[in-house]
Amino acid sequence: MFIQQLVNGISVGGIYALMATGYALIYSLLGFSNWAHGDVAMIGAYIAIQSVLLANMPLPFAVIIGVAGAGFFSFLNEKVAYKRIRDNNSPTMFLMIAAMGLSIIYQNAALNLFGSKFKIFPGLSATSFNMGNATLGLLDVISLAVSLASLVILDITINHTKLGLGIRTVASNPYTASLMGINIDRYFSIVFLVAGMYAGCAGILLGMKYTVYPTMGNVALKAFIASVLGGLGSVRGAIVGALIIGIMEVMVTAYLSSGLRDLFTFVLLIVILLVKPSGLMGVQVEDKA
Amino acid sequence: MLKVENLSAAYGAIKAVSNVSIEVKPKEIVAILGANGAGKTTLLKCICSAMRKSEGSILFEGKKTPDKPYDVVKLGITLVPEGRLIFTNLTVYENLMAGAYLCKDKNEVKENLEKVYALFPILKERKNQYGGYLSGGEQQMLAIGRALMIRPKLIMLDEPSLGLAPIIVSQIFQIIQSLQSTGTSILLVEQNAYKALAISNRAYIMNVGKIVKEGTPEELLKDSALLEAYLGT
Amino acid sequence: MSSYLQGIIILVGINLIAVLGISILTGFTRLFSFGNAGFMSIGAYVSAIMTAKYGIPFIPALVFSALFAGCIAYLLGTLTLKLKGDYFLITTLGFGECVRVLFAYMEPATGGARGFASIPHYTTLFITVISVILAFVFAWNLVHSKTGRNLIAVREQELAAEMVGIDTFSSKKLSFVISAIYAGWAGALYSHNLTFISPEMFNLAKSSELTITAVIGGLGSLTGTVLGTLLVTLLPEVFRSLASYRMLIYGIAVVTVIVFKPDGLYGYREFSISKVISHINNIARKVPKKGADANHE
Amino acid sequence: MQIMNELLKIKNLSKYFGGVKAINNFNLTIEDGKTHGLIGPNGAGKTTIFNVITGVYKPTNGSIIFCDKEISGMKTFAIAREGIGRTFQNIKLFSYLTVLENVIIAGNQDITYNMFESFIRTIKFRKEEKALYEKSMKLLEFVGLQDMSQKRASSLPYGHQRKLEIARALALNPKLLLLDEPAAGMNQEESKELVSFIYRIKEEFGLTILIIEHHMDVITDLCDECTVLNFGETIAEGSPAQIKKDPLVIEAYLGEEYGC
Amino acid sequence: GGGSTQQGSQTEQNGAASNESGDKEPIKIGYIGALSGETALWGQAGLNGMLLAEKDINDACGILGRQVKVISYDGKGEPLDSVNALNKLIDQDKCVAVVGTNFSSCNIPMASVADEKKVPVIATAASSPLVTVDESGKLHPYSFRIGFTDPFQGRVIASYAYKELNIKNAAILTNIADAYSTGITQYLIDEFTKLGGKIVAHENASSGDNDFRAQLSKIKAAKPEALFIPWIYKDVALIVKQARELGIDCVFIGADGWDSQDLPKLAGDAIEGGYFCSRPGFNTPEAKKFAERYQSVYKITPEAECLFGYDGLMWIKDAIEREGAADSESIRKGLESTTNFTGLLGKMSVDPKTHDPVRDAAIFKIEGGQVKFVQIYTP
Ligand SMILES: Nc1ncnc2c1ncn2[C@@H]1O[C@H](COP(=O)(O)OP(=O)(O)OP(=O)(O)O)[C@@H](O)[C@H]1O
Ligand SMILES: Nc1ncnc2c1ncn2[C@@H]1O[C@H](COP(=O)(O)OP(=O)(O)OP(=O)(O)O)[C@@H](O)[C@H]1O
Ligand SMILES: CC(C)C[C@H](N)C(=O)O
Ligand SMILES: [Mg+2]
Ligand SMILES: [Mg+2]
Repeated sequence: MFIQQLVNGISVGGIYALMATGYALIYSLLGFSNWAHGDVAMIGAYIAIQSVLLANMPLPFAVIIGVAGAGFFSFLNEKVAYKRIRDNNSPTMFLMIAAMGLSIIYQNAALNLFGSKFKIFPGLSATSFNMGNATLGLLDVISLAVSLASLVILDITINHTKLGLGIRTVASNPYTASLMGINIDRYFSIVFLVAGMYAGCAGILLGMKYTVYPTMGNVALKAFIASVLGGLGSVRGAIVGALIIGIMEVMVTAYLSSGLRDLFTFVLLIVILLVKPSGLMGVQVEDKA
Repeated sequence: MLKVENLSAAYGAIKAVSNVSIEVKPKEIVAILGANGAGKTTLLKCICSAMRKSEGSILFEGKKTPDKPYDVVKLGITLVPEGRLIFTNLTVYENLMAGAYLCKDKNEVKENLEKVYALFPILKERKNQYGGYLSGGEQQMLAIGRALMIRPKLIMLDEPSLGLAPIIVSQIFQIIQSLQSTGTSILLVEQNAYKALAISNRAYIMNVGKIVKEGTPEELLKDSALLEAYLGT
Repeated sequence: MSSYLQGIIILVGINLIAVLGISILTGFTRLFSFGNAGFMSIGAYVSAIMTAKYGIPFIPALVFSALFAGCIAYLLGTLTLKLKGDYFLITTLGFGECVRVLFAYMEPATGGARGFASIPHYTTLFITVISVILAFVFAWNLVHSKTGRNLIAVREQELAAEMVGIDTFSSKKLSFVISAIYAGWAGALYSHNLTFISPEMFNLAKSSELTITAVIGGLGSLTGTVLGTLLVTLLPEVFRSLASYRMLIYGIAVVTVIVFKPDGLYGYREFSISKVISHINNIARKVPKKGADANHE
Repeated sequence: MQIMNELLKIKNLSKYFGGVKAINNFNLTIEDGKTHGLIGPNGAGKTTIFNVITGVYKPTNGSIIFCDKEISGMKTFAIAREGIGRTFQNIKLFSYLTVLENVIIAGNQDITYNMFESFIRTIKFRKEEKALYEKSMKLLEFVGLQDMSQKRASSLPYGHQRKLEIARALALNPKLLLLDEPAAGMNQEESKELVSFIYRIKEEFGLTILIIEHHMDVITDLCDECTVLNFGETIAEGSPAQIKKDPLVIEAYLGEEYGC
Repeated sequence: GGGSTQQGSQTEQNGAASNESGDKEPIKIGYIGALSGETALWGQAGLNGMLLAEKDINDACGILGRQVKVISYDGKGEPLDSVNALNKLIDQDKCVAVVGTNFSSCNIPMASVADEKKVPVIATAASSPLVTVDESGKLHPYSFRIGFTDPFQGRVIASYAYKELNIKNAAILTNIADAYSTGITQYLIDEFTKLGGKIVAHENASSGDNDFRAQLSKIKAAKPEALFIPWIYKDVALIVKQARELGIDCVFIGADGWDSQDLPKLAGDAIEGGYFCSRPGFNTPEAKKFAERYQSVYKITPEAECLFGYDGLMWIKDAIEREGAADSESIRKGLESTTNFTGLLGKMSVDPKTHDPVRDAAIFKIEGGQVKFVQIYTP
């Protein structure tokens, strides 16, 4: 049973991790919590599932369209809302509020457009592997693999390429970055596009594993918690945080109390933050006096 | 090379620069002098499109400058901004590499990096430290070093000597002169009027948003009333 | 007055008290909390239990429950206010969720997830109006005094604030406690207005709604807060018959205000009658002048 | 007590950041009423000393005694309340507030009314608020910013922002004022004005001053004593005139130009 | 989806208005439901059903010669919004009776408002006993319900499982964040253990959870013969799928939260062989015909909730006609004295002491991807 619960935990964590990747990417760039991230994921899932249901598209195509669509909407968020807020020189928290607004818009637009019915991807049988006395779902393996792969790709891109350096300068101070000749608008667009595509991936996998519905993006809250735990802005931290939260939740449910699961999770979070105020892997360069 | 004509700019209702015309010719060092709040910084910001002008035109090599700072920089204009503006959460090395962002030639970047390290050995020592943890003067050196990572046609320096130890200040002025000798034009804003005049070919004196006097250092230094009035003696 | 109208006024009043708390916390101290719905629920449950189960009169229960929420905030703040930005935010969010889980869990005392019914209906229009006036005047006088200036200093530049002798940690804690007291107060009024509460009512969405309202009204402005609350509470009411498009409109409104009115409806300044009068006077003075000019021509 | 005129005494102070020894075994005594200069190359550790004195950083080692009281380890705000005011090398104003509000906030320590009194607006409240307003305006007048009292602090030019920082520090009624490069970004004339201005505030407020500055003329005109720092250690001490002749100082800091 | 039904309802209303023949004021009846949000599916269905009833009544010359007008507001499925909507319906629109909602959490606070304003409210699927009777056992005189209660449902499924399905050891997974789920759980456990059964595992989860494998793994270890899942169908689909994935092969049993056409579609094979209790639904010939009509008007498959909407208004009509007056007080009296009112959902009488309807529960089984009616069952 312990092994099974561990597998369960990793699988739950894997989903959180996938969501957290794109989320952490945006945080690392703009320093704000993109509360619309989960809803972009939801949009991606809907685009994919509608392509299958309405247009009878083969699944792989639908997935590609869904991922691209999510990227597009994320890009749109940047162009329509976030960019203007930055140009206004508003405090970064306004970005977060705008994201909440966007989240409300997306959820309700989805409700009106697609109805409140829950949808499932057709023709997807729950393939799972038996390992001794534990079972592991195929989708779990995929989501974990995708998030680990994305971790490696992002890690290399951000820390070891010129593109990554550009992104980090824009993150650090867009004005100065533009004085270095860096086309900040393009970088913002790229990052939102990529983050949106990650969200799309997460959304589609989530939809395949569970169901597609307008408020499915709310799992992103867990991604938020995971990235805080791992250290905001650190993609690596976000993934580690996600796995910790996933395993923790499952273990508390299994061995302590299913009712008080969230209580334990948050107490753990607070304890970790008290010991490490910027998360497990976060760095905070403070204003020098 | 750079021609600013009848430029005006304002922060909301406050007019910071009005009707300013200046020119920088190739390979020239031009100084802009003036008291606190004269509008010098504002002028430089307008030139690199970091701030919107309300009137006037800015021509670089005969063409109007684009209105995004990053496009202006691509023309070969670099600004060492007031207040250093280094990337605090990037390391010293990364800050310098960011300065070389437009430079495609890897060898040239390497060369420039060595050059900057040679000029400011402390930066080499601290290359893996976060920019934000440098001392004020070290940050200033980093800001200047970052600008030296590429070879622009025109470099604009906004009070480069600010917060530097006297020995480094002298060095900065030497660096500026050596830049000139490699063919770069320089637009220099400085509080240290005498030092600035000593190395510049021409100078403008600004007061309350306007150019009040233009001339060669010799001419300006002769006019003691003028110096008294605007720069203090 | 129709009781529907009365109900709406009471609702605006209750929301206003909770949002004023957020305004002090976020608008004047720049701290974010996603746990204020949690404090509301503490106020709501404590006062409901006191009155319904122990027969304690309303006013003492109201005062006690608000202060109790404040005490919890004091303890929580002592632990977590050292954290910065989103790290603090997440602890408040976690707190809110924990409170919800706990109230659902403490079945015998709170009725659990099924909710707490048969709470006496004590929240009258009169009590609400008095509460709002008290809450507003207190907030106003707080903000326009030494304490308020300390909070603003923390908002603007923490290090500089420390350097002029302001105990930023205590200031933040004070701000947090006051916002919790306001939330608890609003919560208690809420429970005695609705006569039924359940943990689900005080979820994250409620907390974020409070913050959104404060931001829309305008940070750093109490009058802006009033304006924002009126708008956010009344708009959905006006659009009630639009059903499913209602929340869509709300979301669009939020984004529009944030993007096009970055300071909110009335940020960083206060509405004052005298300013309006002088403004009108200015216009009035200009108009005849124009007329006079026209005559000359 | 004869030690009373030792206002600040720093003993064996060290501050390390990982491998960087920003201050190493530093000693300093400032007597009441004196102006003490702190100079040295960039990165020598001057600002770090200010940060340690004001409690922004905890010292790795050593003690700081202010008015006979050990202050190392105390919180920043408490140290400020003991009577140490400071300005910042990288200006840190309450930039969104007006010039006047910046000063008023710093004057908050004068105020003795409690929250309840402010709630019911007692006479005491009104009196103290009025006194604070007047004091702040007077300070602004003193630094010459009275005409800009309603302007947003961030819209002032650099030099004026520095003056505002000084006014704000003064509003705290400090005994010791720490100035971190107050003349940075000022021209010669303005530096001169600054010197006479600092003399005036010293007089008026009976201050002791510790000043970091790279403008040697400011140091020469102002300081009674001077400490030169390099790599976190004192390399020379004495009057400005003595220091300027010190070959070590010339080599490390001043350069030949100054060596007269 | 939601959009098209919205339009449908508007045309219905317009039709009703133009149909107006008599010079008398129409009788205004309110409706509150979640017209937006996650459960809008049910809220909309209830409204649609009620609008069909409105049309039928008005086409047949109204009630006592007066037309009926249905006024609906969105209650978002949230207590506060529902109370506001109720106030608005009573104070502004002068409705004499109100139908809705399907959530206990909304109807409990609405009950006191109804009492205060003396306007009867008929809850649809809200199943907590507290909707009609307060904690001290006092009746809310103006609060009625048309569906059945948690204790009743709990008793039904417990006894059906124990007696008919012969289950002795059962497990429960409860949604502790939900009144409905915790309510049923409590009565279910009481009844099941009273009958002699044993609850071998009782696990909790919360709404919003997507993953139940931690709980299910524990349940699996307890080897139950049946798993009670008193949840709403969306979560049920996830739970049963994950349970089967983990190799739990016992029978699943639920309550009226399962009653949606969507459940077999969402849950697929995993739910095969599952049982739940609910109202009789579309199993009478009348209800079947109604379903066809509904489908042709609204172009969506009907949810059983629409029957509540239809019957709700018809029940009010019945009460008015029996009392001969269309004021709130008469309606209240009429509703309270209902015996053998026959609607689409079958016969129903009201227990005047609790205002709970005395009606039969139906047992359904999911077979071959279809919800199959099994039998009427009374414990
Ligand atoms: N962000 C701003 N908002 C409003 N006014 C501003 C702002 N920045 C500068 N100003 C005003 O514009 C005028 C010109 O300022 P500017 O910074 O260009 O002067 P400067 O010559 O560079 O001065 P300094 O030598 O102090 O750097 C000043 O009067 C200043 O008060
Ligand atoms: N928080 C920190 N973390 C790591 N290193 C630091 C930190 N703060 C300062 N340093 C280092 O300590 C040294 C001393 O810095 P300090 O700011 O005290 O110099 P300074 O004497 O004030 O120089 P300047 O004249 O340039 O302002 C510098 O080399 C700096 O890089
Ligand atoms: C729709 C139903 C599942 C609602 C449930 N009967 C309740 O009382 O809340
Ligand atoms: Mg300037
Ligand atoms: Mg320094």
